[in-house]
Amino acid sequence: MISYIIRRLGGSVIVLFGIALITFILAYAVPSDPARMILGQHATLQQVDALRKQMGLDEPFIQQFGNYLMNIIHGNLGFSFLQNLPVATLIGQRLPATFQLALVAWLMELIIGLPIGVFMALKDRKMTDHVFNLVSLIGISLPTFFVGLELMYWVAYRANLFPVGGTGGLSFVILPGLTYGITGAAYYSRLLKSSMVDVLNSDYIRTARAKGAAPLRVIMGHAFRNAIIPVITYGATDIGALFGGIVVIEDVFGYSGIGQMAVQAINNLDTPIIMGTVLFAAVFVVAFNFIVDLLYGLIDPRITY
Amino acid sequence: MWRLLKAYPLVFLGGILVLGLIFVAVFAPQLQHFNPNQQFQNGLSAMGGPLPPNSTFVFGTDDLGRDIFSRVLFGARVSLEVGVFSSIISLFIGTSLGIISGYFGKFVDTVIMRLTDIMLAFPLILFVVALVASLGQSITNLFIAIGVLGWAVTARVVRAQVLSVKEYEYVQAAKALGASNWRILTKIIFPNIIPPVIVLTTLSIGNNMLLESTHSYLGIGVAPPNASWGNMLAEGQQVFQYAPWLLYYPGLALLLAVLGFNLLGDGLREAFNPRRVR
Amino acid sequence: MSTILSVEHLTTSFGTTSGYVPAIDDVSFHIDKGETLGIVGESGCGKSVTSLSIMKLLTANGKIQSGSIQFEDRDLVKLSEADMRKVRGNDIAMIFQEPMTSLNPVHKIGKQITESLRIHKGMRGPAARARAIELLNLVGIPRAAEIVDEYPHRLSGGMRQRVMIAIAMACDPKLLIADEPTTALDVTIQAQILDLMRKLKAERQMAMMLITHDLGVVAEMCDRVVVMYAGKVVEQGNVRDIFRNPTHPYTIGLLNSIPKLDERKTRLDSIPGAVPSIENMPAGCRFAARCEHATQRCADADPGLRDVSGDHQARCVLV
Amino acid sequence: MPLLVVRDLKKHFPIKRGLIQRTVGHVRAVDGVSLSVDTGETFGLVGESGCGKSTTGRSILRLIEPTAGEILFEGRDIRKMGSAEMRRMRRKMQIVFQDPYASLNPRYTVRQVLEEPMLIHNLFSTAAERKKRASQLMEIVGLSPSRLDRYPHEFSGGQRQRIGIARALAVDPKLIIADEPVSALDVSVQSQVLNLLDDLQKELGLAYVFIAHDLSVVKHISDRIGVMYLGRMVELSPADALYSEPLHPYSQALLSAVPVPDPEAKRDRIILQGDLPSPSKPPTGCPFHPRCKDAKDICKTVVPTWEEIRPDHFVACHLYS
Amino acid sequence: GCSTQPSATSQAPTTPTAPATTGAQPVYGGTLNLDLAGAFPHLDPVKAYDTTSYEAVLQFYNQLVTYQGATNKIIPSLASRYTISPNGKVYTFYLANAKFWNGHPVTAQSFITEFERVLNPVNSSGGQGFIDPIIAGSNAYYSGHAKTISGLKSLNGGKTLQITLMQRDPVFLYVLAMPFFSAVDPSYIAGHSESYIDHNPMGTGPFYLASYQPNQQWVFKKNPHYFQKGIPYLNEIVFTNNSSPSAELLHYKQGLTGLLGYNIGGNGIPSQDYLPIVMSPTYSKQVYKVVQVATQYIGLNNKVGPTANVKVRRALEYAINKNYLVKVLGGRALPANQIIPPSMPSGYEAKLPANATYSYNPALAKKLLAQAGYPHGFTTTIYCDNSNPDDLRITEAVQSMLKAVGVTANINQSSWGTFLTNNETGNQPMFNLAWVEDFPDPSDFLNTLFNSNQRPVNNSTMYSNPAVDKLLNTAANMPAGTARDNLYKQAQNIIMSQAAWIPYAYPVFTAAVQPWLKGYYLNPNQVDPLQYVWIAKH
Ligand SMILES: Nc1ncnc2c1ncn2[C@@H]1O[C@H](COP(=O)(O)OP(=O)(O)OP(=O)(O)O)[C@@H](O)[C@H]1O
Ligand SMILES: Nc1ncnc2c1ncn2[C@@H]1O[C@H](COP(=O)(O)OP(=O)(O)OP(=O)(O)O)[C@@H](O)[C@H]1O
Ligand SMILES: [Mg+2]
Ligand SMILES: [Mg+2]
Repeated sequence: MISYIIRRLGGSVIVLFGIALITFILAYAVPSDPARMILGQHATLQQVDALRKQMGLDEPFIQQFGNYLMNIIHGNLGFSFLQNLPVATLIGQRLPATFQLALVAWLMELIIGLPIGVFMALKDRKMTDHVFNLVSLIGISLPTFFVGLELMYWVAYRANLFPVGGTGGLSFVILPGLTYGITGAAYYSRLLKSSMVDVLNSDYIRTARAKGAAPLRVIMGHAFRNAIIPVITYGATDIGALFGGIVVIEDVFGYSGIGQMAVQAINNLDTPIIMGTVLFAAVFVVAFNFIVDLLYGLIDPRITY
Repeated sequence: MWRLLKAYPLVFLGGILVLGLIFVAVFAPQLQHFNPNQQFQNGLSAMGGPLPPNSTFVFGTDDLGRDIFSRVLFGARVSLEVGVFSSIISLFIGTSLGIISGYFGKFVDTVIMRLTDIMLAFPLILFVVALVASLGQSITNLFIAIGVLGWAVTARVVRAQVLSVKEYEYVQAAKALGASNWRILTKIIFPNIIPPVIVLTTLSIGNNMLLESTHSYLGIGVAPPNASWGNMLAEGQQVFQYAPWLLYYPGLALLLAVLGFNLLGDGLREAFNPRRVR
Repeated sequence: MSTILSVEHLTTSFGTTSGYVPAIDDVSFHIDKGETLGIVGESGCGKSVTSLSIMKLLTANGKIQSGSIQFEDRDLVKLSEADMRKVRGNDIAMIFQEPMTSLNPVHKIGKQITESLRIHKGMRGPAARARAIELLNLVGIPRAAEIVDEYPHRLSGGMRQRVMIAIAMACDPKLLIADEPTTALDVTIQAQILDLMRKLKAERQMAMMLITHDLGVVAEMCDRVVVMYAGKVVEQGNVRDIFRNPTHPYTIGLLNSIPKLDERKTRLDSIPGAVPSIENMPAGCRFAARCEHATQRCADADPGLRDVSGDHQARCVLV
Repeated sequence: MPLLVVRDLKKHFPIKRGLIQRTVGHVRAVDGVSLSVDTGETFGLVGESGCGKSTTGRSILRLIEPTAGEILFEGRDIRKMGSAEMRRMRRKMQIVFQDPYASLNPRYTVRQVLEEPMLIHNLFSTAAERKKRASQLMEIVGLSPSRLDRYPHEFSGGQRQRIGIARALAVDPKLIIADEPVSALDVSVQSQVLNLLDDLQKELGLAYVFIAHDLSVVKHISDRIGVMYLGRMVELSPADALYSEPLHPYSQALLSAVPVPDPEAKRDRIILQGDLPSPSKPPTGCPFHPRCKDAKDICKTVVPTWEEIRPDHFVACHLYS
Repeated sequence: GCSTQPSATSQAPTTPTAPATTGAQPVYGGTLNLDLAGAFPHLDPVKAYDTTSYEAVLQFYNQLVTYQGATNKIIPSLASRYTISPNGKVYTFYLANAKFWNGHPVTAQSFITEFERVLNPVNSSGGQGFIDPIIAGSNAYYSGHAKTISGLKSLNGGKTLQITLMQRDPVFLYVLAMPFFSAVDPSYIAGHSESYIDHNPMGTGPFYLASYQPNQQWVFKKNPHYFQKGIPYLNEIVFTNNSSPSAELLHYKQGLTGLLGYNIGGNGIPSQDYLPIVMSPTYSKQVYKVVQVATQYIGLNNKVGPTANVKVRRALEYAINKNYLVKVLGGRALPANQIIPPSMPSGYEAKLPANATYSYNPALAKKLLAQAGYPHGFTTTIYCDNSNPDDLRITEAVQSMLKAVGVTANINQSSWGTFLTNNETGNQPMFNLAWVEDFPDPSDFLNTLFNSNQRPVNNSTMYSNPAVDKLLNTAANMPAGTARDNLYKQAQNIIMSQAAWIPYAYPVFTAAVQPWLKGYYLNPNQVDPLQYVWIAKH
């Protein structure tokens, strides 16, 4: 177990190094001068040059990358050009909001997706199945921002059920979370359905039924825990997508989380923030995958480390 | 085949939608009412706002006085192009790496799988944005970015498939008969990975069309003035509260197209599923 | 001796693309208290379908089309699903062919053994656990107190099949249906399991329906035998009669095609051809196409089960 | 000179762990197996599941690369052959698999299946010749050539097994390794295939290594039999001798466990306790000692040697030394 | 006057002159909720150089002088009065009796510290160029040769501040009204780090920062000891981060927020919200407008590419339909015909000479292009940035007009930072940009953008004309007045006749103000006057 964790951590470090390298190369290739960006349109060339020197932008690539890595190791993700704060601080400030939203969004996916998946599995190959299939595919096929805007207008503004946008307590995350849930739930329901169908056809389900177990007991007690395993695998990779999706959702709802900051940073090419959020998101995904792997051990006793 | 259609009528729907999309994309110049990029003075209201659907502009105009109907037609081209080309790129990279990884294994496998880990850990949207920002905004760069980043899933699926096919006894049999690696790869392994790859590609075409719209929304989609459904939606969302037609027509078009690919991919998945069709 | 289970004219069909096709057709047999009935036949002849029909555990596309299954004083075919659940695992228990996949991989052994106790006897907590350990001891599992807390994947195939038997034994069933319980096991392990089953049956006066395609197993374990071919019972009777005096050409062919340890023959007898598929069954005797004695008469009409002697019947015009 | 001689064959699968796939142990799937097969002879290999029968068979063909040992085919060590030479050698040694469903490519017609070996080895220059040979092969294995253009799924298990045999015959081999060719078949069909193998041997002078776990089948078809346990050969003798006088306690137990299809037969069964141990940590000494009723102290520590107790009858057991 | 009334749907925006006092008595108290697009980038006056930061900095800090109401007129602020020596070089400010929130008094040193901070290279202040090399000794201080700024003197025990300039500077008071030159507490500055100060202001202003949740909420509370008696009226202003224009509009419609002002779009009402507001009978009545002192233009490269040819540039002037562009902007602009906007107090030409006047005439444009040697047009690139969705729309419209005269222009849209980086190379063939005043004087346009010594950074069209340079250099040090104005007019006429730019619009600031929010006005140079607004009982 311990050695497994150490091995995984080793792998994660390699992954993160790769990500840091790629982001750095990208940022390096971006045709934009941070010094000019900080100083703005009206600054003189002399000022800009002075700042470039001060920021070490005239050093060779390897040296800059080395500095960047050293800084990362010390927990320093750089300094935002436009917000005059360390990127780590900025991410830290917005982390709770994003975390809250991510959690709700993910739960929404599950709350919508899993029951539909179970239902579809029980009605395998019937008319209702086609209908659910179609509906869930429509969910998958909708752009997130489209759903978000429509929900914002109809549910929040017209029906006045939730705050229209902005950041705050739980009521502010329901609608953005729901947006993500609607567009993402279908993946879960479809996955759960197919794994559930497989499980329901398996021998041990027949064993359970031969014991006289009632359908509910068979599904919840025997089938669900087995069927959920591939769903969890997907859930782990979905976290990467979740982060990407949240970027858009936060922007649509004016929710001040890391995603919104990333979008603004992208529009302004505030590269330290872009790099910082990418790296942070990667750490998040890697960490989450790690947790999921450990979780497997709890759900599926066949897995040992 | 007929049985499949009967069991999965939705595949039909998917096929029709995809064919419709291809038709519109190919014949856009013949179907257009106006030049899609032309800005009409009479296409804007007195206030400077877009016009709702009317007899001249059947889908209305956008906020630059352009004919939405014609733009939706041409948008089909761009969206399809982005979807197809980016999928082909990721298909190519993913399949090659997946085969290499799965068939040769060992060190190469470890390296490639680490690489897919890296790709999967990236928040794709941010990454495409960064890539396009550094390459410059153009449709080519967009599908390169989406394609180059989207291969990881394909690679994993292909690798898994290769690994399982490799263990089939008929592969062992071919080996026992003295078939070369190359023969086994091309004659046995490759035909076996085609079905899942076709399914994945079909699904990813739809997905990439959606991604394009998201990137347009974030301002790094297809370069103006050319219309894609994505950038039309992105423009439309700015004014949707008073000019919803800007959102609804391209939105509906995109929905139908992506739905078409998803239904088709889904149907093909069932068709190729050995458990179902025996 | 009184009959515990009596299957009469049972026909079970499956919905396929070409409509409902009977997998077993007009099957009748009975099992007496404390008796072991063997059902033999080639793959696909309907052995499992028969047993699943009795348990009413057919998949969604299968249904019992006619006939009755009299268990003690009830007709299982007419029983509601809720009442049927009270029978399953309680009065009739079943063990399956695949010990590797028949146990739920995510639940501990103990939990799986006690589940039917919870369902039928409301037994839980330490009492149930004690009972589970007792059952494990009964089926000859060493270190039972530890094994209750193990997951199935830690056990070998033989151990798992023992666990399956323990599960079946949990509620002291009156009838045990064992569907090829040893086919997936090695001979040495098979010997262990068969030994165990024989012992348990003797101790508990339990009736048993043993499905197998291995005539050796039948010879060792059963009191009476039903031979099935292509969804029909082709011969049934006392185990001695069947082996001493096989009557149906299929039974004869079957017996002659097994290589035997104690004789050195250069050439085996074999039945030519293959079993017809359930979608296109011949109208008359289903074995006619492979039978060396077949005449036009055989192809025209099913001869029906005919008495050979006492309780020995065969479905053949030669009788 | 025997056609095939295997000396001290070993195959250890590494158990790999971790980032750099470090080897943390080995599965000793085959751990020192020696045997020989003469032209036209059938050598039977029996043993319980997981004892290394298939691994032995595949190692002989170099489908998996053996860890150690010599494999002499017609006097030449095939482990020393280069890939081109090995490819040519493969014409002479073929394999038939257990699973009739998995061993045929579902995408190929039977014709393609049968012509593939001819194409690989450039056996015929024209399509017509290949076609003729394919029909001929179908007839040899008792199938109608008219069904050449069907797909494998349109055949029954026994018929598929015949196609598998026909494929092996396509290159005119001298030796066929049959890895449980009848285990998946019903008795009535099983006897058809066994008879076919018998006939082919007589007609074509083939040698077989016949792998099975069913003693009665092995005994029926084999001239000599090797009994494997946990990666090792524990007994090797002519078929009749093994049945009439098994020497190794394991062979005795194995024989006694076979159900006899006779309700009145007398049975004095040796029921072995416990299961087969894992080949990744085999017991010390004699691998069978934890289950052996006659185990002595020496069995726990010293590996018994391979000795010829009777003429042509080998055994590895302390009871006989 | 009545000009601060919401202008109805009239096309021509009015220029407001005085704060609205519209009869009704101001009411004290209440909380004003406002949406804020993103966060305040800076709260330190040294660093604040954008409208969003100004919104806060102007509530937290005061300068020596400020603009009066909605006008361009400079009036005293923290200086209760000031004098200027006859040679225009020595300014003497007599400071009002004001205190920082921490109770420390405002002294001459409060300003000297701030000037030093602006000139300190470490702070990279955008204000440096406005006083260096203007104030005596500024450059010596900036380059580290002097420990103090010789031109700044604290007199009269700190109650008087004397500033000596190197030369006469007619725009210096405007400069002093910029937030860069606010009073700061020297001891507070000495005691805290730069980044702390940037997030924890300590000023004299009408509101202080009571609390903030990073990136979410900023609560401004009334300064009860504000040196100007009687204001502010509001108890509290709460800014909530909300960057979604759609949500901002809906919040306003729900009455949750008091106004859609500077803090949201940086330009007033966000462009995507503007049409929904003016098209609604209810909300259109709540719109305020003022013409900015700013000009939007298409820059044409005067040095490289086809546009280096003056004939080509003149041809292109005829190709652009400015009325259509104003329409694309939804009417939030006036069509432009020259560089200086009409909202500039001086320098605007009511009637340009014929050779500097262009009207929309694509046929003529084509003819001129043919004459210039491009009968089939040419291919070029227009650069624009993505900070405002209007930029792309305008550029697309220009692209289509250029297409109509045979010129194929590809659009290169990039982030603001990238755009500027490209822009300052002086190699962009064409670009869409706006110049917004730092202060209302023609020198801020003509000298900054067309003097050849400003190439390539501000003068990024690479315009270079010795005659113009001479006019601009002469005017720079002249006393304000007609003579000086005339020099600027002459310079502009030459520049326009050479078609260095295609000025196409003078942008209009817009704000939507709830009917219950009173006292609001728009000053073209400043931001929302939150200290003057009050909430009427409703
Ligand atoms: N769910 C099902 N749907 C359709 N046909 C079925 C189904 N289950 C069984 N059958 C068919 O019914 C027939 C009898 O099957 P059954 O499983 O009873 O055979 P069996 O005698 O148990 O064979 P085996 O020895 O292989 O277990 C077969 O032809 C089979 O194809
Ligand atoms: N590729 C492999 N990697 C690791 N271990 C293997 C591999 N192949 C086989 N083994 C192990 O080697 C041992 C012998 O396997 P093998 O397949 O030779 O047994 P067998 O006697 O053929 O069994 P069966 O009767 O089940 O076919 C088993 O424990 C198996 O798990
Ligand atoms: Mg069965
Ligand atoms: Mg094997």
